Amino acid sequence: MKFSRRDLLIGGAGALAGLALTPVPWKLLSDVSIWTQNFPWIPQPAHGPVETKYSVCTLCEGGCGIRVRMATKYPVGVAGVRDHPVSKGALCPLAFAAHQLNWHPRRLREVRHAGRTASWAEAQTAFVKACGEGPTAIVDARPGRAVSSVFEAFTRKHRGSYQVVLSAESQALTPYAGWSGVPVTSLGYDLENARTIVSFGVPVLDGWGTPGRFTRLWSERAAGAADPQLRLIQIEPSLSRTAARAWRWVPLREGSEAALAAGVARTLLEEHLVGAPGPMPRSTLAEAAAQTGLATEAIRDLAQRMVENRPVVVIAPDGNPAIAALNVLLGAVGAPGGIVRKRGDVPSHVSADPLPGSFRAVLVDSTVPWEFAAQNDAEVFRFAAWDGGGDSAGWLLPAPGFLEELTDVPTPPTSALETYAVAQNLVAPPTEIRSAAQFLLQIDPTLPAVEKVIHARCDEIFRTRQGTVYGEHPLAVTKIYSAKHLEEQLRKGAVWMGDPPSPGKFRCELKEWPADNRAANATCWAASWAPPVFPPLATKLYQESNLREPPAGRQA
Amino acid sequence: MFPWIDGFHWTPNHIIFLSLFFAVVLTLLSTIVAAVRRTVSDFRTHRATEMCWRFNFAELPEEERCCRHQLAGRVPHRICDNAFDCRQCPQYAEFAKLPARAFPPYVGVSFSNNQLYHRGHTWVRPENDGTLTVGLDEFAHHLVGHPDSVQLPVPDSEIESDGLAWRMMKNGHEIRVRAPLDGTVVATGGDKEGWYLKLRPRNPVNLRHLLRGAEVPGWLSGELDRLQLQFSPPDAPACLADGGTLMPNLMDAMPAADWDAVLAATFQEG
Amino acid sequence: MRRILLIFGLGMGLALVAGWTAFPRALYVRREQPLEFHHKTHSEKSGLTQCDSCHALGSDGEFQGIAGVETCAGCHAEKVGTSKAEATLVDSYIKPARETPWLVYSRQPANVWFSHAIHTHRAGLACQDCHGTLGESDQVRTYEQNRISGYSRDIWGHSMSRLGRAPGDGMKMSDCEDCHHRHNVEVGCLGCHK
Amino acid sequence: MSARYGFVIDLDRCTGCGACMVACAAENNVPPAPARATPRTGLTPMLVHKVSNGMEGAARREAFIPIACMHCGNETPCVAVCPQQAVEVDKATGIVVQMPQRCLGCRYCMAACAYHARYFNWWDPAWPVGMEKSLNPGVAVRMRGVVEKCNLCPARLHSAQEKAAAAGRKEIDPADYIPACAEACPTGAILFGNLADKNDPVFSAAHSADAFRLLARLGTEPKVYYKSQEAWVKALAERDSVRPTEAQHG
Amino acid sequence: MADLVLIDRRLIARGAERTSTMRFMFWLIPWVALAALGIYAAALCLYFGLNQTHMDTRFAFGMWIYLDLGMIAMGAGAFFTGFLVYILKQEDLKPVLNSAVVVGLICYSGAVAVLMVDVGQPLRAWFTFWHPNTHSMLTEVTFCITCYLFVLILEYLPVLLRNRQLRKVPSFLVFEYQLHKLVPVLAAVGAFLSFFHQGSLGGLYGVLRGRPFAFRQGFAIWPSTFFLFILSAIAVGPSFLMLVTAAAETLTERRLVGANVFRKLGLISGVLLGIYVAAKAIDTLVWLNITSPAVGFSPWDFYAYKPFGSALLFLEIVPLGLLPAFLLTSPLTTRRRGWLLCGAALACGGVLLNRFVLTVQTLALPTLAFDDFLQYIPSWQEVATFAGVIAYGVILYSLSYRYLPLFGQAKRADKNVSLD
Repeated sequence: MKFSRRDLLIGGAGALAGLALTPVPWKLLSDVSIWTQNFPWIPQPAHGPVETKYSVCTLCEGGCGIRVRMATKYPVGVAGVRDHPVSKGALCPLAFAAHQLNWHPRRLREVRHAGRTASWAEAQTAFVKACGEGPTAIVDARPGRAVSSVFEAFTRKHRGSYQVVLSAESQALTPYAGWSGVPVTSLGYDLENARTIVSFGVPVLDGWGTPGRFTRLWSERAAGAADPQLRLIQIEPSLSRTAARAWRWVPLREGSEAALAAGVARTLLEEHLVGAPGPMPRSTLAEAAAQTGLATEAIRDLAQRMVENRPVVVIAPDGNPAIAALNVLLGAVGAPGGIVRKRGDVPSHVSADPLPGSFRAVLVDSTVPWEFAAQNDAEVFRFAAWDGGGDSAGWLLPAPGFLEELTDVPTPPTSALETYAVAQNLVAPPTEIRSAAQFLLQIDPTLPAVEKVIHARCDEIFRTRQGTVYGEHPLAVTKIYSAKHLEEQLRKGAVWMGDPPSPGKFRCELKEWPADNRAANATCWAASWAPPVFPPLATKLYQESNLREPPAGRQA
Repeated sequence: MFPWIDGFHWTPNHIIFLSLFFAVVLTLLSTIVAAVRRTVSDFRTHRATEMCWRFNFAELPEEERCCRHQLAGRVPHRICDNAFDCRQCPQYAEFAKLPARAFPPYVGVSFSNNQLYHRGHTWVRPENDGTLTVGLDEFAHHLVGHPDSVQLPVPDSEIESDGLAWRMMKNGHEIRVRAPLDGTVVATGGDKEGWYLKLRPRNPVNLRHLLRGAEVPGWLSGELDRLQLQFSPPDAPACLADGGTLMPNLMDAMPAADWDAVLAATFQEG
Repeated sequence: MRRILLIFGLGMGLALVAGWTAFPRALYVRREQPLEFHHKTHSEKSGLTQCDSCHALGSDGEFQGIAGVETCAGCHAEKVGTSKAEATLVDSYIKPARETPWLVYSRQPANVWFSHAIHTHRAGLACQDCHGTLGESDQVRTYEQNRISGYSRDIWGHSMSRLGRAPGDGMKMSDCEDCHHRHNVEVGCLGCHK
Repeated sequence: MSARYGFVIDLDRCTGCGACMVACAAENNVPPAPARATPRTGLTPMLVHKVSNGMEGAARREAFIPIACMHCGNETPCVAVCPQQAVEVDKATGIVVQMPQRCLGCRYCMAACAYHARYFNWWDPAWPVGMEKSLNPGVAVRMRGVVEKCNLCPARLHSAQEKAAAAGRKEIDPADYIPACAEACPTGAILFGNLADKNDPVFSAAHSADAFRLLARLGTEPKVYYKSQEAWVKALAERDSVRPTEAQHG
Repeated sequence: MADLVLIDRRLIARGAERTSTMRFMFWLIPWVALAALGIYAAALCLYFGLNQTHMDTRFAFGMWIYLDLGMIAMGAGAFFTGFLVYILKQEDLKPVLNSAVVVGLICYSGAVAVLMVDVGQPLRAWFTFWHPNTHSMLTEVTFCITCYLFVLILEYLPVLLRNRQLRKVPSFLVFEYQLHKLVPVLAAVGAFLSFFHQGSLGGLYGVLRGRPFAFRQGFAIWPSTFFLFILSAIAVGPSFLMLVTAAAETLTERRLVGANVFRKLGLISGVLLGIYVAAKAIDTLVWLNITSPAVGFSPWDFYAYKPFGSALLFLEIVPLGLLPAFLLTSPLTTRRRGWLLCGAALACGGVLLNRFVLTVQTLALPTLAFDDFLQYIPSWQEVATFAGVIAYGVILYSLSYRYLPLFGQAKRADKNVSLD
């Protein structure tokens, strides 16, 4: 029979009716909805059991203890370690996303020379050639590590020079080193025993030193109390986070910190608020008031407050001697609750050559801030895990990223006690990745390997028979039966901490009041963050909220 | 949605809400079903075609709805209210008695006295064997001439009065010719034979509703006037019929004319 | 009228046939497992009668899933027998210590949290209650994957109408709910979703 | 015995560092911001607001108020409005649960929330290449076009429950269940616990004299409490205590 | 081209006077272009997601929701006229009935279309039916609007089937006839559904206790805005119908309905508007003095933010409330068509303003003590999508007017014959 258009329509209607009685429309509807619940272009988290590892953060010199959750060989979460002796369970905001750094778009995965891709072999020959032609410098930002001693060994053997770039925290201690001859790395702040802390624009509540150390102390002894045990006086032009939470905030004119220090010093001396006499600043109180924009009364009051509740310690953002001199005047140097010298049972392994000469080649360690500029006629071999931007004429060598290398973490600069921890290489680095130490070892196999140095350190600590190892449970070194056992503990994430210092081992003599009026430059919240990039999740802090200012020169 | 689906709660609120919803859905569905069922039954009982016709009739312009007796000149002015089905007209008889207008000599298109005419321009001729022949009248012939194609009903198929008798295509215009009466198709011819259908009528055969005698010229002249009006340019003054003859095959002769309107009027499209 | 019904019925019939037979074939893509694996053989020959001798729980109760190659290597460090599958196992997985890319029949999507520990330890369910006779399998089933949702067919269940399913055949949300209702366990969304 | 989990946040201890925000995002697989995202379109299930007393110069005071979902316990606005039960109050824990898989993205709940603690996935979630390996296996990534918010780190609750089950315990060990933000806070300002448990530290903290809740007079019984000694901070609890002309946002 | 003209001619009812195919096409072209732009914008939103809009965490609802509310209020003419004609037997309103149905269909289908773009996961929208939360006003809205859209389609069907070509199919014609006989049922159902969803659209914001500016006390589960919305919708529906009809008359240079119809629509609109404004005033007083202070919000603070001052409140109640109510009812003005239309326009404006205040202003106002007052400008995609819907409406109405008997016998009405 013949089908007309009408028949087709009717047949179609029948088909539709029939279709409604099959799974087709309903299953499709359901499946399409399920599809929208698992869009194929959305990343799926790993599938598999999760294990927890303990280690220490190497992204800055703070030495915070971290708990890392690992799934299928990759870290999936970072958290602080409760009752960690160094960081007290706290971390800086960025550390919580640190495990994402290794996949940062700026991650370096290949050797680059003058902006072009190159190979390790080329880099090696170039470096060897350069070493042959003239003096070499190796720049390090974290002295005292096993890696550092590899650097030293290399420079000793190949008539090179070992240079150290000090962090802001360490620089703040240089005046005392200058006045007393004690190396910077042996000095620290005995905050735990201080009762008044005067900070000249230092973000002590916002990432200074080992973040957790002071924030926990502050929240236990100061936060919220009208008359706290621990008084925090913040001297800063703007109402920073620290200023907002401080016991007192003294807003002064930009860059007049030194003047205020002089003013306070004069008051302290004139009103005999300090026992030992010291050199009188030349500037008068009126001048100080004029420069700082504070009333003379306010300065007097500040001086009063400083000595009201002792011990007091003044914290400077950098090596501004005028501010350092206040500590001397206040007798906070070498006294409990002030600036103390570590016991020095463990040699600090620093012999930074004082003056940089002229170098043919400069090898820059990955810990050195990206901003560091080597002398410009030298050939630069820069190790870095992330590209900080800008175009360098020299060599850019891909270094291990977060948790990708075995390294040790010595005492943080601000700490009053010596500590020692080991960061395991929990993650297998991408191919093409080498640390500076590995690089040097390939050139000169006679150098000590990092593992060996760490082993030696553990042995040293074990032989001193003092301090405590904080692992699952605190364990006195005397209870540890072998250096190997100690090393195992440290590799599992434990940290060794020396016994409290016996202060008074160093004194500073001030001939005259330092006539240095340079501005103290307060450090920004991101300053202690060594990598030139931020974890992408940092956008929560300044792009997806108004909580913080986007830090200059860092990319999330 | 249903007790076995996640999110269903046996709470008054939930029950009331859903029962109202289902009530609404049921009402709507039953409305549709009811409409469909009534439609189907209308077709079963052969009422559908008549309904359609009456529907269209209601929408015909007034001048096209005038009574056959007015055409015959028996009454001055009367609008039909039975959809041209004089079989149901109560006053038919009394009007039929009245004297008709004198027979005009010629109206411009020929017609035969032994044929009965339907307003859809078909004629019906009773045959001796009791069947009825149905053809297209002169007027329609002059318009359409030789159709490009003709779609005739298959023999033994039923056709109903004022329903579709057959389709013709001409210059891209579809022409649906209305059936003059109910019946079963016996045989089909075409324009060459001069007739289109032979029907066996439904008994008892009643042809009272078809035009005859004096009504036919009256009707045709009216149709010619209308035709002339439709052919004349929109804003030309109306001129009377000049009694000239209608030339054959107009659709080919004057393609520019608004044939859509002409055919619609000629074949009683609503 | 009759003709209309006939044609209508014709269209309907065609749709029904296509919908119930052709559609399921079109919807699921069939994929073969990387290896031939028989639970039966392992329980009989090597006496691994307990499921958890290969599918164990971790220290904190997290399910370890299918045993890794190092477990297989316990017996299959060298080729046992001469079968092709054996060769593949040893050469392409155990020797290079590569994990076998099994296609997991009852793998739930990323948004589902299912704790074996809770269901076995607290609710006291046996493996068979959900996985049926998988433990006695003597051949590997073809893995069928939904082209649209990407789910394993076992989630919906093998019967398209979801009628008359064996235990373990069908692991949709409604199945979880039904079981929870039967044992009047009250859990909210968080009970099964993450 | 069903729990009522909640926070007591000591605003005098909050330094506004933002650790809670980052830790929350990392724990819950919240994607980083696309280039065009702003504070108004961001995804911050935990968000720290910077507030001030409106003064300038030496008289100015600032504080930080972390705001996550308040897990309202009464007439929970978002639960009532969701057309398809994508939001529910979990009976066992009192957590207000947002189910992205059920959500159709109508955003009615966002309009209903007085705390703006609900966020919409305006973009497809995207991470730099390879970074998906760093995602938390315990949490499903949300898709574009749905609402999300703080679900009190369900992944941590789950592992705590699993651990309890494996150990044959019925109740979870409180030490096993601490949301990422509370765990991350470097000053211990965020206290988390079971408000229904009289022995839980949060209970006493929530009932202490200087504890308050935001917009408590709306009557939605939020389960997030705040503490502060400072009068001007306490005043921020209710709207009618501040003049609309003072732009309070830092 | 010639064929196009032929097809066009064949679709126009026989004897109906319509403008030439050419002119009609020129009239359509801009609207079609606009609709195309709208489709493009909507496609962008569906493909890339709602980041194409300028909505954000605070402005979770934007211009779309506002205009949806407005459109649906305007569409109320459909159910209300049906209700008047079939239930209250106001036969003299029959001439505008078909037109009302088309307007309703346009408003509702348009609103639903925009909603489908507005939600983040349109493919999952059916979950609302599958797992409904019956406490949610939005559920009520979704169910009612979907059902009512279905009703409107059923009501539109008879009009559609009377198209010149479709009617040639006998079964269509008979079905149309039979369905038309059942339309009172549809009218009743439609009235029921509309009553509820117009109300629940009001409830949508009225129940938000988190937004004290919008939150209202009420009866049973419904806040006062529920009832205010119903009132305002049925008040403004007829007015909008007047405007549309008037527009059609101006464009086609024909009188399509009699002046009496206009007057009647105006009267109904005006009276209801009066009642609405009174109710609204009382509601506002209650809110100012009781509801808002009770939850810790001093109501006048809401009006401290420019540009939304208390002037809006006044504007809504007096010039766009009482004034049109007067214009539409007073014998002084109702004789003049101009005044009637002016009143109708003001009435529509008032209700649109009311919807604006309840949606956009509510979201702009701060709740937390440290919130800011926020501004929001829709993105071009939002505007274009909505413009597309307007264009769709114009096109559908034009086609319906051209090819369907929208105004009763109007098909044979010509310039000089008026029907009353």
